[in-house]
Amino acid sequence: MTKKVAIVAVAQTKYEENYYRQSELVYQCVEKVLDETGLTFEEGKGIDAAVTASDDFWDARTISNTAIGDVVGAHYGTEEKVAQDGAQAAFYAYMEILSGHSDIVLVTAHCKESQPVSRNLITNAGFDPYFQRPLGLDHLVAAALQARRYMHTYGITRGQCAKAVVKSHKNGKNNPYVTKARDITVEDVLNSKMLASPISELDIHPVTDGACALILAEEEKAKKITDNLVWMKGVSNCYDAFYLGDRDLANCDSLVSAAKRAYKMAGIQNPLKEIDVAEISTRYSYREPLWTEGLGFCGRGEGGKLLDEGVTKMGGEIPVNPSGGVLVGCPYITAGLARVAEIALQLRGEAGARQVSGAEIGLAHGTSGPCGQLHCVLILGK
Amino acid sequence: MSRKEHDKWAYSIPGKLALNYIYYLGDFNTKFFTELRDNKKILGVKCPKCNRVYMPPRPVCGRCLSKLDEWVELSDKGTLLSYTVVNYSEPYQPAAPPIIYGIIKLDGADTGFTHLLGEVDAEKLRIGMRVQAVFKDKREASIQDIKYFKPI
Amino acid sequence: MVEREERFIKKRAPGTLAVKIPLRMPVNWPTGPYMGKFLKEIKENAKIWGIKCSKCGRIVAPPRMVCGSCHIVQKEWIPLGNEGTLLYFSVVFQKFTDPQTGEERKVPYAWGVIELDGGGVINHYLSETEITELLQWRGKRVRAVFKDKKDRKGDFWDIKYFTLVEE
Amino acid sequence: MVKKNRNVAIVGVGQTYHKRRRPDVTQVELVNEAVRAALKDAQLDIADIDVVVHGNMELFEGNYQGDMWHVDGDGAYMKSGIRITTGGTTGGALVCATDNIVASGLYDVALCVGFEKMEEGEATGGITGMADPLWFRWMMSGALTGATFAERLGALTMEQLERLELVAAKLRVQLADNAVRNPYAHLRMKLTVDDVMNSRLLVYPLRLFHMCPESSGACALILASEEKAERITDKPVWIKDHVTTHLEDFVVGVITGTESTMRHCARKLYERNKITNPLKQIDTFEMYDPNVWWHMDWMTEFLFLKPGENIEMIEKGRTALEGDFPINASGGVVSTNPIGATAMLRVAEAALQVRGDAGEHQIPKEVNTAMASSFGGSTWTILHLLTKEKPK
Repeated sequence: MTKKVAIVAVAQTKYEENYYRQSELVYQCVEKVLDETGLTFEEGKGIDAAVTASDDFWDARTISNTAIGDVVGAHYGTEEKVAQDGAQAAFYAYMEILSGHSDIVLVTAHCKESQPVSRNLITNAGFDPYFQRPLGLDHLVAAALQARRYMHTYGITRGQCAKAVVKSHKNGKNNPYVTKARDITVEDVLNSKMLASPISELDIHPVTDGACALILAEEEKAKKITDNLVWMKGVSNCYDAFYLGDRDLANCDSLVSAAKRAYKMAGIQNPLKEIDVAEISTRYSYREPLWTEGLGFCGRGEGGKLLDEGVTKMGGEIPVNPSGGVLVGCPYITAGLARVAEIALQLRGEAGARQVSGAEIGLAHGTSGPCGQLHCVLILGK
Repeated sequence: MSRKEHDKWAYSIPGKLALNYIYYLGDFNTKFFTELRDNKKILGVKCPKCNRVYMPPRPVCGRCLSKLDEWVELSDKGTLLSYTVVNYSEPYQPAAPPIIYGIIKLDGADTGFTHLLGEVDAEKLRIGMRVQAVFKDKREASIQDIKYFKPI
Repeated sequence: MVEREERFIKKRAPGTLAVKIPLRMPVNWPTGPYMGKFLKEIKENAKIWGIKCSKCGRIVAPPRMVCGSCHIVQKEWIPLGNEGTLLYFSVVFQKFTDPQTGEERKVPYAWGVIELDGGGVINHYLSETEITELLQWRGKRVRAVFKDKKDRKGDFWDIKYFTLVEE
Repeated sequence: MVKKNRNVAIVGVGQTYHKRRRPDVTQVELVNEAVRAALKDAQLDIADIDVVVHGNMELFEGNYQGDMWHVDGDGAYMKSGIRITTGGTTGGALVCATDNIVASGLYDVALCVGFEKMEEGEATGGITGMADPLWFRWMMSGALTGATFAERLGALTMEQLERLELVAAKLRVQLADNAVRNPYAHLRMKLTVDDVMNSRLLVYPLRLFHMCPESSGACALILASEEKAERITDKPVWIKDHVTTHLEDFVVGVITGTESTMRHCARKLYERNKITNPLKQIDTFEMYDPNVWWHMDWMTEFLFLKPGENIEMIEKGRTALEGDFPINASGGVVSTNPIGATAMLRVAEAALQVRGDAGEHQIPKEVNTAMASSFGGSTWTILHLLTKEKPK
């Protein structure tokens, strides 16, 4: 592959609950990345195309991207919508540039979790209508079943998972986009209201609204925009089986597979050593140890130990979620793209108080589906 | 518009998204659900290529895309692979909380399937415990024709 | 629609089985500052405002944050007045489930595209549903009829409909 | 000017028989039928596929992220994949995305599948859901709208209007004749001008037979890189170019008077591919025509016709199957409309015409270049240009 693609600008909104409309949220980000790069939507002179991530259920709107057309340059412009996690949109935008069809692509993702009265109402519709949906399953139930299976298989404790929550809140305090970070302890997590055992209230990401945008550009054009480039080094994704009992939920084979392919593309042999910082989508606390296993930061079943030993904390060998991550609030859909944006900030050295010093290679991860049925892994480098 | 404008003017209007859906079972699923309704039989399906017996049964093997039609009668007994006690309430749930869900691997199947657990003390639940299906008296060709699984 | 499907199932009975799952998702629609101001002005002052793009001059009601073609943030609020000219209309006869309520929407109903005196174009219901009558309305003056102030809630229905201005 | 990283060809085409109801299968099986047909057409096994691209409209069947469930039908298990949904254009956007994915060099053989099981949801309610919930959603009645024609019709005399209604009916009869020859089409019945003229009024001036049906069906395509394509088939259909033109959310009455996305999109495609006379340089056109009024209207927009030329072309039968510029030899969207698959069916049917494999509805004249359009969202347009000759 000859062509190289870089991230030239990123922007995020605050992650909070508010009364902004979807397009207004997205525009807050679009305005920032356009200002920063000096690009416009004028045909042939700036942004060639937009890839947006949103979902008809979350927006309660058929063809949810019609609502944001005016702010992403859809006025006689090209726009495509990825109806999955935002990391998938970054992945697709990257391929769109490699294809030669576009040189500069705007990527956005948005979601307002505060719009539906309950998030579970939406995720319940994610199950097949014959065998699972009538039983009242939703993402939270599925996550609890996975958490139990995982913790049982490898002897991971709730206390270990709670450490991921505490770490997220601690890191989140350094992130100006986070509004829900608190001083909490492992005991606070363990004593919070049990919703679906073994998952209690603080094990779950809080309700927030938010959007994220970034601009991807091919090498030559990217270099004209900024000197501080973040390159796409390796990308892949992978689907897993759908039914919860089709696989052993204690493992995440599709993540293993997606990560392997992305590492191969980026020329990474030892992720723990070679990757300096990771932002991963952990909607529930048990997912931090589980996903870090899948990503090969440690062996199977060793994710808890990784947290115990502080390998993934700030200053550790591979800080995971210096931004606080999804556990301190980052909505569905936006979550994956925000992970990419955070890694870009880290590699640009613009992450402020949450900066991992000297970060040169970073990993961003996004996931869709009740128990990680689809994982997307992106390796970025300076 | 600034944050001030947001705080001054913006609010929310209660509404809903309401649409009706109807999902046909299809000939394949119809076989499973009518056997369940009429004979209290739980059928799995075997993939001749992957040599796996699937529960829930499915007309196509997701791994090799083979058409599946080799029905296998499964036991109404199985092993619990995972479980959770749900303490929150949503309109789509089949019962008031606490609701216990489990993933159950029926004897004769290679995959687990999700269902409810009943007649069990939440404290006594453990992975690996043996459970058995309890059928409803009045069955309507629905997954809820199995009332729940109870410990043996 | 579901009733129609039920008849279909009966006809195909006993072979055709189906699972019916109605979606009833309560939501809190955010207005944002633009729609919020637009609706509050109707609620409190019975006044329709639009927003004008400072570059292309296009006036939009209900307002948007950004002009889609010029891509600049909109700032200039324009009073549009409560009367205007009916440009086109549409009469709906087909029954269907209203996704806003889950109930069947009452038909026939008519809505129009109205160019308000202040320059903007707005869509709303019309008080008349007879096509022959409405064909006479086209190009004529129409005015907004508001709900009584005490009944206004800050939503679409604060304007009841537009009706012909009697000459 | 677009310089594609590498050439991409359609090497497999699959579709289901489209019907109002398919209670005999679930969504997964429906998707699988098309996937299976495409694999068979390409003589490939699912193991040969590197990446799966999935699309439909979530609120038509009420499944949140249905690609998770459909893994069992589309074969994405342990493969890469993505899900693209853009309303009516979904099928077209899927082909664009899949073309980009293969052209990128990251994946060699890709499968895309679009489907809709319209019988499981409510089309009109579902489409109404695309409007602003705080305003236009209270008025919108799905795709059943008369306002868009009203402007054009407003300027007409009663006499002209009567002629137009007659031409609309004639066009519908012509498309029905095509659909009868397409075994996969949904509405396969001979119609007469009287049938159309006397059908039920939906939204003035739109009548029942002017409008597309609600279908259940799926379509799948397999795309491959140049190297692989030439090994897989001796009849690759090359995707020479595609253009997507969107427009912001419509406010009826505001955007009228500006250039249509159809014209804008076509202009861009023609400029990029040196097409100066579309009627001569393109052999057939598969148009996404949700109703015959738009079909007539958009002919002018897409093909840069002179005023009245569209009517004349239809009256003279030039767009019929045997005509010199056949449009919708498949019967078009007014005959078949499983929304998430509809736009992909346009590309699929155009590809079959280029291959010469359309069977009974194969155009008698030679087809070297075909164009396919997608329509959706707030008047969005996608155009695909397919060729028999490998692009340089």
